Amino acid sequence: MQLPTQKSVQQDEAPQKIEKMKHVVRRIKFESELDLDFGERVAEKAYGQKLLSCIQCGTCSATCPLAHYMDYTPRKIIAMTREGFKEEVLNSLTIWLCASCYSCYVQCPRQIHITDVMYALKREAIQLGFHPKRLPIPILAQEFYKRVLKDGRNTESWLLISLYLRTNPFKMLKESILGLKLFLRGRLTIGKEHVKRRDQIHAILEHKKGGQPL
Amino acid sequence: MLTAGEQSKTNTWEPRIVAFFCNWCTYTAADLAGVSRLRHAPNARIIRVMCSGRVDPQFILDAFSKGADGVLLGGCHPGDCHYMEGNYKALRRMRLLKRMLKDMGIEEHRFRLEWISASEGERIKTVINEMTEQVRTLGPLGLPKKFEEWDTEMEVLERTVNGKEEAVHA
Amino acid sequence: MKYLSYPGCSLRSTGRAYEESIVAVFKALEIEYEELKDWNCCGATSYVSIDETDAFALAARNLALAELQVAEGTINLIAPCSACYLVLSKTERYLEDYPDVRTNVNAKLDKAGLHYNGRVEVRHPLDVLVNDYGLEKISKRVKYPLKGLKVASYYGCQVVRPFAKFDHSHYPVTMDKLVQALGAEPVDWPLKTRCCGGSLTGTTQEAGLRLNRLLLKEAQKRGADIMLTCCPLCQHNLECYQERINRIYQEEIDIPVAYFTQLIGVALGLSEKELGMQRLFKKPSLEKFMHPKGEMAHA
Amino acid sequence: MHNYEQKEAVRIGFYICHCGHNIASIVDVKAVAEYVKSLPGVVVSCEYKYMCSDPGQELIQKDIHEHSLNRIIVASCSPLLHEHTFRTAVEKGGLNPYYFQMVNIREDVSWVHTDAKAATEKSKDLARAAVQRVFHHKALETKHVKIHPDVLIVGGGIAGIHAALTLANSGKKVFLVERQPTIGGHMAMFDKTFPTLDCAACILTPKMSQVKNHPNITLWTYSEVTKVDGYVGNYKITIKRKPRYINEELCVGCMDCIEKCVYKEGKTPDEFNVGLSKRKPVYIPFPQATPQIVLIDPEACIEFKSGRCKKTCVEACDRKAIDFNQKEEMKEIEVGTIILATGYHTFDAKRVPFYGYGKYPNVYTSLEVERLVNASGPTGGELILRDGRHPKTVGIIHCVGSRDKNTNRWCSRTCCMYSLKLAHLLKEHTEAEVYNFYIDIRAAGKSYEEFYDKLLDENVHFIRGRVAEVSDWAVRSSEEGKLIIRAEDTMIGIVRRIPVDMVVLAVGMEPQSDSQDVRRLFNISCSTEGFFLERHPKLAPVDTFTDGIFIAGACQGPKDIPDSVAQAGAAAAQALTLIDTGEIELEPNTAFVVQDDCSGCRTCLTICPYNAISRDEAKQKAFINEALCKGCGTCVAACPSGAIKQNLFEDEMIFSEINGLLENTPVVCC
Repeated sequence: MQLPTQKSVQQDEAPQKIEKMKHVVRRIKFESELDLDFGERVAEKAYGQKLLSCIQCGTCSATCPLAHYMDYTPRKIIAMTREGFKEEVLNSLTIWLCASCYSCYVQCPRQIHITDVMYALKREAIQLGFHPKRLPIPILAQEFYKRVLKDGRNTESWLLISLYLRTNPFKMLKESILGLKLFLRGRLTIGKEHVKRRDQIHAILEHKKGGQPL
Repeated sequence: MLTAGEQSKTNTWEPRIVAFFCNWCTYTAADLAGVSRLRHAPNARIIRVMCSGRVDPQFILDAFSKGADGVLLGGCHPGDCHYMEGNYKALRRMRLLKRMLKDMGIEEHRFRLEWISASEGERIKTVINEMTEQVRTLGPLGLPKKFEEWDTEMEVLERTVNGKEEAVHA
Repeated sequence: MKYLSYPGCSLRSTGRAYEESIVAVFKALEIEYEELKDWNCCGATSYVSIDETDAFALAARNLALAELQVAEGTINLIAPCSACYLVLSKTERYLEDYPDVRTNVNAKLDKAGLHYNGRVEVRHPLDVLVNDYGLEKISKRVKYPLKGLKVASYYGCQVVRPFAKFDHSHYPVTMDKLVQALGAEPVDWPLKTRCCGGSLTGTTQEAGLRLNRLLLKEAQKRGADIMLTCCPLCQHNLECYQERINRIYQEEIDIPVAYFTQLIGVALGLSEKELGMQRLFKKPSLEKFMHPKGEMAHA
Repeated sequence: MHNYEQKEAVRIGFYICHCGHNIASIVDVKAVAEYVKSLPGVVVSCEYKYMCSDPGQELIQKDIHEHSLNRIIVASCSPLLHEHTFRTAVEKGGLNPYYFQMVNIREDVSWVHTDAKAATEKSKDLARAAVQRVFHHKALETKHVKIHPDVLIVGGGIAGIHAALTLANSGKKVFLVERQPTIGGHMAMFDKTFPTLDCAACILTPKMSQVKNHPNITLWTYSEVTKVDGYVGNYKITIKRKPRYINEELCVGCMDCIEKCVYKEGKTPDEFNVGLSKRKPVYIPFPQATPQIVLIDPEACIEFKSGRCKKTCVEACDRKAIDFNQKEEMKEIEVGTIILATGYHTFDAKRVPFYGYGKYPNVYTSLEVERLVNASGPTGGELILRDGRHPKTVGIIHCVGSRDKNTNRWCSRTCCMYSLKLAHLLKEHTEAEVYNFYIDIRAAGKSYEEFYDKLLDENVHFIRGRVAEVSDWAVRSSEEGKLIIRAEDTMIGIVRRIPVDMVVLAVGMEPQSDSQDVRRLFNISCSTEGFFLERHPKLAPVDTFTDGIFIAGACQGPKDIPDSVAQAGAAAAQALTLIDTGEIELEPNTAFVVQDDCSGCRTCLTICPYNAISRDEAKQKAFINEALCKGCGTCVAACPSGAIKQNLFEDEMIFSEINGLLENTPVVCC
């Protein structure tokens, strides 16, 4: 195997850390590819000032019911965030799979608000457009946001319809039997719920697209 | 003679807090805060006494009159006094003093009595920071300046009265 | 004590039976409450993924409205949906703990002519029924003790973590005690608070279904006749996907999933209609466990 | 402005210390020295790298001579650390030590502030206050107190035992007071000790009997200190001896009474075996208990409960040692010094419900396992689980109740090593697969890392990950009937589920539950965690802030046996130093009455906590007994006519300090 010495110099310039060769994958991270303040900025935005005090014990991963499906365990996300692996973190599935069950939040021996950290990372990923285009989870969040912005309340039937339209319209067909069953039992409504004082909602949520990127 | 508060009132005024700490608990706690590098506001100046019971209310009045914007008194927790009950005596005196200060027009938050044990370095930080902010909100007390003003007023008044008397006599 | 209620969006659709049974049970127990006027969505887990201050402000509007509706004292605001309960409690707590949040949120509320002063205490109906009303009083009112019924109480995640004050975050017992008070038998199982995946069943179904499969299987394995929930989303996930789970994973799961308030209603002798039982996919057959109180004495 | 008598012109020497970078990196020491130079009365003002060093002290002494200085101020660290150093230096320079004043600009300034400008200004203010204060200083005489040569040691664990023997061997009389019926403490419960694996009993029991037989040691077990009066050199101690209902003089420890007790089987959980076995109402904690005297537990004994026992024990005792009417007894002793070696408490694993202790029978605490593997333990050293099985797989969970902000923040220091030891013993006893779940392995003692190496070679599994949960939730058939440990293997980055038969919780060390009461009783302080606070973490690790009281062992913080023994030796040496010096210097900060000003109003009489003030009825004046006064100064603050003064803290001194702090422009002193 020939070592691509020439290439590594270039890599230092361009953030391209995974190089596929015939049989092997070369992985390396150069300090210049990192966003070194990322961790501190996330900590600040997530009441997780203690993020930096993580001792990498892995309690969060072990207690997480979704860790089996994550590309990086929550512990790794914390480590990577702290060390400035911004792209990997914001591109990861982990932050979207977090179901906000707060299990890690209550068990963390350093009392890091991990759920809040995940939220901060989700916001960052949405703002910087990092998440995969048709990944339904962030789209659900966005559709939900719009729905409530409009009416002040959420109507589940309409939320699901708009979600499927944006992600996978065929899925709507798949779900239609379930939908029908729910409808027959009066558990899905067509009429939209809304608050009377929609003006108050609009006043509160004035800066719809606001928020500073990290 | 102007106090620092008044000198710098025009530019950036910083609250001045005089803190009387007992040797056994609160002063030790302040040392602990130091050893633990618990950063806090540089506005308090500590005077060490053996016991909070040694603190004569006059010390506090004197501090205010010399230009302090706030006074903090720190002693051991009830039941923990190195001298058995000095802190209770301090508490009794300070309750009375608080009423007096109120009558004198000195705001409540300018004087604070705190029980801080030798292990509570963190508390030193919190209390000093909190108090600095509270006093900052209240603004300068500026008693020396007020004294001067009152003195001038009195002089003027005296002169007017004397002047009138002289006029009567004349 | 009088309560304000905050139904939340889910109780108006998928969770209708939950609201109906709460109304019926509260009425039967003579617990007075009124609905929070013009409440809005709490924001659930989605809002905070977009904008945190907006999320807190949106939730805080409800708290501010509660203060407008009740002029004095501490207001007990009942939020039956776990997500609403968590979001409102969290908002309440963060407003208290983080001065920055308080300032920013009140600035937003200000634009809508509202202000929040910190008088609201967010409560869950489970907490209210067990800790305010009391188990003894409930069991006195029970007409049909559910003798022999084995119940797996499923608390889900957000109702006990991390802002709830009424029970342990991983091993809660409040619902189990309630089940006992109804004459039934609580099943001790280790997954009481393991997450059902929440909205993942709608977005990342593979993961969502697996989580529910584990919960349902374990409850069934431990001999439960019924699973009780206290959250509309948990109920929906656990009940509505059973067929699909059986199909995909070749399982034989067949267990009714009801709201805890429905079970109380049954024991109190309320009608199925009042309790919204007809809205369940799998109506639990409870008749064989219902023994009128007189019979119990002979047993 | 100040009208007080000035006998001679005040000549102040001011020295500001850099303390390396500790002070100088934040405080502009040069500017402060320059500034102080301009203040009235200041003759010398200079800065130096380390004032506490010999050259620093010599600098002061040289200046005293060259410039005829009569007041010295050092601005450096806390007076609690170096006031004594500098006072001694000043005295050696030929000046009364009480003309010295210290300014704290390290703990109180440079270590807690980041704004250099503000820190420098604060230092100037503090320096100015001291300059104004020293004008009022007076020459005082140091008080001396005789030290009673006897020593009280509280706690008969390995630390207390070692300290007692050290002192007794040097010819001092020691009172060793232990709350339990036997000495030996936790160490007596252990099986083997790390890293040498020598048996705990083999090395401890000889020391225990030495204590019992030493002519210089009075051993009082089943006893507690209830009252502490007096001060360094002259403590008066009251000790409560709880009734054993056995005449100690008569009992020879034959245990016939235990055998003949009407209970054929024990019914009460055995404390020594942490509840893993049962004992009778009349019992001896363990075979090597010292003293070898039985005792009766009135909570369990039928005679105490109903008065209708056949009292077969009384019949069995040849020496008629059983005495149901024994009453508790109070002893009063006088000692000069005290060593507290009250030990620790193991963390209650029920506080971490995630690990299932108390819920799943096969979850054990480490202390229980010590008894289980012990040959004299409840199972004779055979590892039988609560459900009767022999474990084939064992998981040891580290850091239970340690390094966790939800319970105890600190590292308990011993758990890693004892977990390794237990892993070894468990493997030796059962040949089970042993998994260690750890966050970090802390093997920082002598030969500890080598012991870790040995364990690795023994093929014990080490999984780096804190366990989130122990449960009986099986998802595979291979997990049925097992306890499942869930942890992330952080080295691999994947969550693992490991089914085991037995879980061992390596519980941490906590302060004794009554450490706050004990602290109050002896008038010492506790650190944030609740362990007794040492005078200085590095330089005075066994001293406390109360003179004459020393601490040793785990009551000061988590410690293993070697460290406890070392500290016990140090505490004994400190006590010996005091005893052999024969006397101790006391701060002359006592109060006195200026007779002319006293109005005889009696206010001070009731206020003194030490009854040091009396009233001369003939003269109608108050009078303070200097020997009784402890120098709190509360009478000074209370005296309506200002007739009482406190040495070192006279009103004028404090007023001038206040004035100095708040005044930027120097006052011209008369």
